[in-house]
Amino acid sequence: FSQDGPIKIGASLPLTGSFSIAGQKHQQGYELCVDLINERGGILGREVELIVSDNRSDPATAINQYERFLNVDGVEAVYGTFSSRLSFPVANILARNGMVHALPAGGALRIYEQGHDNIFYFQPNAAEYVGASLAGVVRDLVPAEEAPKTVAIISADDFFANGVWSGLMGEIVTDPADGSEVADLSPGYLAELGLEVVYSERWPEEGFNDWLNLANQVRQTEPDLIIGLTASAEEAVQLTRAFDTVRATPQMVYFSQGTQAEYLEGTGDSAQGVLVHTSWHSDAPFQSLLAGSEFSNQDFVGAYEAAYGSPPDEDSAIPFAVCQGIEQAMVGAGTTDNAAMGDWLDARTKEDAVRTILGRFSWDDRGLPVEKPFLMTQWNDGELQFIYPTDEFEGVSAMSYPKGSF
Amino acid sequence: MPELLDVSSLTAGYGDGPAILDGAHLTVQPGKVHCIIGPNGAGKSTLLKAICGMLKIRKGDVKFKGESLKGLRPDQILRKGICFVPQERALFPKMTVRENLRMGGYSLADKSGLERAIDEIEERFPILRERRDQHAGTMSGGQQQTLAMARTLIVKPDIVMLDEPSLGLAPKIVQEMFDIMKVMASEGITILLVEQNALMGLKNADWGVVLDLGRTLFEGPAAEVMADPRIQELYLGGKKAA
Amino acid sequence: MLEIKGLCKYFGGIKAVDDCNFGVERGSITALIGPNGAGKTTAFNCISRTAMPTKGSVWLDGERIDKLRPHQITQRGLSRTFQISRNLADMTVLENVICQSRIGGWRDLMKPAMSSDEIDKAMGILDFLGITRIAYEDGSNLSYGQKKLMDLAALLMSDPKIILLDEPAGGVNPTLLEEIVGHIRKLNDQGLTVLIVEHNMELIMRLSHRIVVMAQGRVIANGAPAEIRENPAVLDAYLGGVLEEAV
Amino acid sequence: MEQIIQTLILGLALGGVFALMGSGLSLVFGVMRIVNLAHPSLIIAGAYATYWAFKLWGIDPLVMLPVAAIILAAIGVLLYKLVFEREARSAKYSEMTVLLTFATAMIVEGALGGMFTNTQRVTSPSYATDAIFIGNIFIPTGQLYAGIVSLLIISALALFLKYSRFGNAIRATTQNREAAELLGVNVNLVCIMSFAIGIGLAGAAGSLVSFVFSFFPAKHWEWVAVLMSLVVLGGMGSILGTVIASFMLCVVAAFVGAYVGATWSTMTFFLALFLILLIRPQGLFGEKPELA
Amino acid sequence: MMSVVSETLTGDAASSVLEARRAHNEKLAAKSDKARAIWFPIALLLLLLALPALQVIGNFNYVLHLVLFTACYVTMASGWNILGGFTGYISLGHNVFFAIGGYFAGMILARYGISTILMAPFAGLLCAAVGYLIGRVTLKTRGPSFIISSLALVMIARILFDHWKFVGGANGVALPANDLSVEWAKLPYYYAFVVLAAFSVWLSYKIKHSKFGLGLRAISKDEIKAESAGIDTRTYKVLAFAISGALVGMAGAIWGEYLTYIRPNIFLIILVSVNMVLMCILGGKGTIAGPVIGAIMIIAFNELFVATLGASEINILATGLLMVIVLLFFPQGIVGTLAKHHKLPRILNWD
Ligand SMILES: Nc1ncnc2c1ncn2[C@@H]1O[C@H](COP(=O)(O)OP(=O)(O)OP(=O)(O)O)[C@@H](O)[C@H]1O
Ligand SMILES: Nc1ncnc2c1ncn2[C@@H]1O[C@H](COP(=O)(O)OP(=O)(O)OP(=O)(O)O)[C@@H](O)[C@H]1O
Ligand SMILES: [Mg+2]
Ligand SMILES: [Mg+2]
Repeated sequence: FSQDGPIKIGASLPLTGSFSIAGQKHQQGYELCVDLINERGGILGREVELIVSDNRSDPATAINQYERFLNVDGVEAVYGTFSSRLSFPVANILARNGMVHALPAGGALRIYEQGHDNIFYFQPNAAEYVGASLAGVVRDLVPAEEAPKTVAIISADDFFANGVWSGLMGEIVTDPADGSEVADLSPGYLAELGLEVVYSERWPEEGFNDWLNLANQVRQTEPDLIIGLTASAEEAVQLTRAFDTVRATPQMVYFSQGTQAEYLEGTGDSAQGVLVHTSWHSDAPFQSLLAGSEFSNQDFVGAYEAAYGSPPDEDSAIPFAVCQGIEQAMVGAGTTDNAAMGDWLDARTKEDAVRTILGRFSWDDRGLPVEKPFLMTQWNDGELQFIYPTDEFEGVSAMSYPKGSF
Repeated sequence: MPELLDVSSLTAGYGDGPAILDGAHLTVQPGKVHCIIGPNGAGKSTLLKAICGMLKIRKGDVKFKGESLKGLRPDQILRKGICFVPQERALFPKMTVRENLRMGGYSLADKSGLERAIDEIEERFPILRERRDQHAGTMSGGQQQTLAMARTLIVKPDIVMLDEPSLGLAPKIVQEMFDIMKVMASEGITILLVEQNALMGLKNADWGVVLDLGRTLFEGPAAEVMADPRIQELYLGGKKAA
Repeated sequence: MLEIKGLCKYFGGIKAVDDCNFGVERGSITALIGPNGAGKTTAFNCISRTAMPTKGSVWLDGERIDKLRPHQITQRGLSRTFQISRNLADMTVLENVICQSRIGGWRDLMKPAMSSDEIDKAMGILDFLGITRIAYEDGSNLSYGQKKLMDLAALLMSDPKIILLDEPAGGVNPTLLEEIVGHIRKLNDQGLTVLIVEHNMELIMRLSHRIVVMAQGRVIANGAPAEIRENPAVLDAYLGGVLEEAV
Repeated sequence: MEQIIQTLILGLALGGVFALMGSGLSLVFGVMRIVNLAHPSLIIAGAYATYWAFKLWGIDPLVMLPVAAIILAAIGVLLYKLVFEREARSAKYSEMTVLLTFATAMIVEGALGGMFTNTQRVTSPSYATDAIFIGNIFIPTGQLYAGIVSLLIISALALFLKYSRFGNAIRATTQNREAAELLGVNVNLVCIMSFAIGIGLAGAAGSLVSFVFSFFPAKHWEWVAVLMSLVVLGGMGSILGTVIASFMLCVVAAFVGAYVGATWSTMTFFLALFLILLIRPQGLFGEKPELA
Repeated sequence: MMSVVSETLTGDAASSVLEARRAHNEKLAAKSDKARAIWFPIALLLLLLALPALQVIGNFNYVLHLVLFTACYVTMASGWNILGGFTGYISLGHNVFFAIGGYFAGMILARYGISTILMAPFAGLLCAAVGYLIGRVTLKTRGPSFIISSLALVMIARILFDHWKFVGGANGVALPANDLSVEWAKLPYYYAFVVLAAFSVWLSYKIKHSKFGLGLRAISKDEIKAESAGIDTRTYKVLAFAISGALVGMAGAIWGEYLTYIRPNIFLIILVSVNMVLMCILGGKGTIAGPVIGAIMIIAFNELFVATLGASEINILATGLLMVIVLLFFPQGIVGTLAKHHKLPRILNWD
């Protein structure tokens, strides 16, 4: 590795293709962070140069590009890519090359169960544990006598959504390669809450159009709680509109996607009362470290708005945190040697954590964060309010309940 | 007598391939039946295609009523009064017989006359009335030929160019076809036909042209062409010469 | 040799071929004539199975062939030409001709596309038909008559037992026609059976041993040329007054 | 029973929209032998036009429909001039155009993506999420209006093609370009016009789609195969066939979705396509191929 | 009126035209006779076989990756060419074989640890069998209907694989990586793909110059004529389908292990089949060198784009534009169009 000149860092992102929206926001997150670091004097006294290339949401291209970063561009570190499906193969390549793999997105438990020790997940937890926040909301925020009794759960057949489903329904996660058990999640969050599943259905990842039919099926079972695990905010829009059309009247609605501004635009008033989990919220008062100085979540929101003219969402915040993590690892290890960086990250504890705008991170052996719950938000009066957990910080809004009609 | 159509030292070919026609010439007089004969691949069809604008003229010129036709599109040439029935029966296979006839009158300004003209034609060729709603592509070979011929009668052009009109027709119909041509000629329509049924063609024509290797070799009154022993031997099956 | 029994082909309401019966004797030249739309081409299509007969059966050498697929019929020695010539564009005339093949079995498949024997044979046929000069021409860039000749050449390539010719003379120059007639005769002498559809009466009368006359899908007469010439039904339906002139 | 009727209604409602989306495709194939794989991407272009008109000026999608049709028709003319005109005389036209339209689809997608990003959009006129309730059974108004409008457009078009002089010229040109030219048809003009009509239909369909489905530039890949199945099932080039196939398949898909599983409802289209190829390769209303 | 004999039938006029004609024909004949440059592909192959020696002096994984990737697509495009180029049936669904090969060999690797390189021939056989069955149905249709049926095939395969729990459904299966060190880890796949690519080029050559190939070409022009010329069109085309499927399947088998991950979304996306088609069209459909040149060009083009423009929607736009331009100006592909104008460099004439 060359020790002078800028520190090159590569990131292959799905800037086009099915993940392009998230991919582009990730690029903004990385770029903003690198710019801010450079403004503050770089890392280890060296400028940082970010190389982003487009993998078109295609795994082969993603591999190719990380290969190129390492062989041709001579990068000293990499940032992870977006989504589980791209991260799976990328994880292998990076492990083989001994690179620290900081993932912004890739919630599938199986990625971490493969035994790579260079991998670090920069979100609250694997998809399988997302349901915990919903369970918390039902347990803590809804009066026992009004609590929902029945639930309809519908889901996209998507990596992340399937993971959430497994947790909620208490499935055994197996590795299809050899049929071995990865995790046993039974009885599942829904069973723990004593909810009766009156309807469950999955729709295919691509080409599904029959939303009204699906919504009608749900309506017929008259569930108190509707859980919609969509693959994208857009599917959440479709579902919401369909529920509106069929005049469904649940007490509570939870979607796995839908924090984005696009969701509100597509649904308008129907969004009222919809719960969505998130890794990040602009109101969360996290204090973090950037280039050695304190940098709060609010600073991030401000910097982002100044740079791009619109408020950020989690798809930009998470990569920002990844970038912070790599920076702190380099500084902490005092070198850009990836083995040392990996050791440093491994050594983090709850007290001596990596500090990012998503909060503090330390990891277990698998590379999953320790004790980090997801946040729960709710659309209220056209605003995404942060409602759970209630005990961690100030500024938590009250949940509106029940939802009633769309 | 003024020349209606004058083809002089014409060179033409397909795409950028070799010149198929190489110095062909032809003069056409109004109200007469002209018959072009020649062996297969001589360039007869190519000549007609060049005249009607389907092929680019490389050298030489085609003058119609003293006006050059060079560079005009087929539909423009048609409107000037030259109508062409190619050898590969230019029908619309998936349209009905009647629609095909109606398309025959596409270029007519006078729409009211169209239905009348079609009726007249159906009168003349009963099979077309009978098969009015059949798709043209499913008609028998001869029926298609009949339809293609009949369709030109709608336009009433100055010149009709027919590429082997007798092809695939039963003897009875062939005779009828030539009779119709004579009637047309007597109505002042000039006819230019290519025939492999050469004797029959020449017998019914006023003027004969022999084309070979892309050039005009003989031109003269049909009877004289027919009588020439060399032509008989080379192009007419040589029966009488032998 | 070839036997057509009760053959019918209906297109909706149109009875193109309607209960048609006739046979072709081995070694004969049989002509099939009839007015336009009589059903001759359709009968050919049914025999070579490019069309599915509605009813009836076709027998070749005692074997029923109307359930076979077209290539199987060709491989049994029955080949045909099309009234409107079909040719393979982007392939040379030589390839067009050599394509007409009788492949023995699997192993033949991997043999070279054109062996020199085949090329010699094909060139011989092209030469005979006077179209050697277009041997390397694209099969679709031919004049009408040349296409007909190419079809004929292809037919001869596969050494058939019986050939069905649909208007082989249409559009062919009279001089050349004489030669083709001569050649068909010669092949016939060597034992090739021929079934021919033609409107050129003079040629038919000269060439054929037997004439089958169709009209409106039915066989209306069947006999030696001399008989047919006298048959008033035929005269009326088909020849009009042209007969005397033609013969 | 109630549920069966409800499912039927939902199937039919969706069928109406697909009918218009498919019929433009069918038309362009029927008259021009172009398998326009770019059709769905142009539908999306139409949807974007409608979306922006709605968002910026609050113009109702149904009002915007003719405008979108005209805009897209103009784009169609441009496309034809730039891309398809050169190839129109080639013998391999039909096959070539599959690839050309495929490429066009990518260009349209890329251009739309560049202009409007890949964010999913949808217009929300009030009727889009409304429904007429009859007892417990509902008819979604958005899809109801879309279906009615699409059937009106399709019928008008079918009549025009069948009976007008120009319609005849279009069909004639498709079947035998040279012959049409020899009969005095300005074939180039005819081609441009019919292409414009076909693409105009995509624009119209786009307006309807804008409030029925959400869309983004790459969405068209999802539709291509579905629309193509409709067209093949109906018989290539038969507009009536396409319309009937859309209603049929959408109803079947709705029942499959309701009683078998949502995952399998999209499968309906493709399985139907295979079944039809197996037993009736020419589709419902197509012409039988020459060789059985 | 006098008989106007404008020109007598002297030999001169006739023979000069004949002469021109003959010259033209000879030119055409020369085209097919021109000694083809077999040495070139062989030299290329040898060069590629020696290339990994570079690893001794440094890490050239990226170069190896590109060659390997290209070889994978050469295999697939050549395979596709047998159906699409020779037989004229444009299939947009050939990635189904890619998936079947990948899953078959991949699952065997995951469960029994047998390398996909060893299983590739069997994956090929499986794909041939599947191709045979599918071909029996879809090859009944022709032209556009066939293209669409092939699209539908992908969609069906996609839905089936997405819901097949045994192979991990839409989430896919992670495969074990081999335990060679970084420098040598790619080598098995590299050689496998280079050999496979060479094999498919050789096979297309063999087929093209056989009776079978002639039959396929006849089918692509006029099926009815071919059938009545005695060619068993149904068997021929189904066979072509099976063979081309087998080649693509073999590529898929190894590809899965190379990626260490199989998932429907890797194999069954339209981009994969489009690439195959585009490569053949760009290089020259129905030629031997075409798919090779096409594959090299498309992959080089992709790399160039990613490297220079970074990325954006411009990628898609540019690919589309490239495709249009090629189709309009090289309708028969680079090899085909150059050959037609007699400008094909000898080293590219492999036919
Ligand atoms: N589309 C074409 N492209 C290239 N060459 C062609 C094409 N059509 C015909 N030719 C060539 O042009 C020459 C003349 O063809 P043309 O059709 O004019 O002959 P013809 O005199 O009409 O013959 P026939 O009596 O057989 O119809 C032939 O040698 C043929 O090979
Ligand atoms: N596909 C079809 N659909 C409907 N009618 C058809 C079809 N094919 C042929 N016909 C009709 O069947 C009849 C017989 O046609 P056929 O082609 O066999 O006649 P032919 O005896 O060969 O006549 P010609 O001497 O004119 O070639 C004709 O009336 C024709 O219109
Ligand atoms: Mg001719
Ligand atoms: Mg006939």
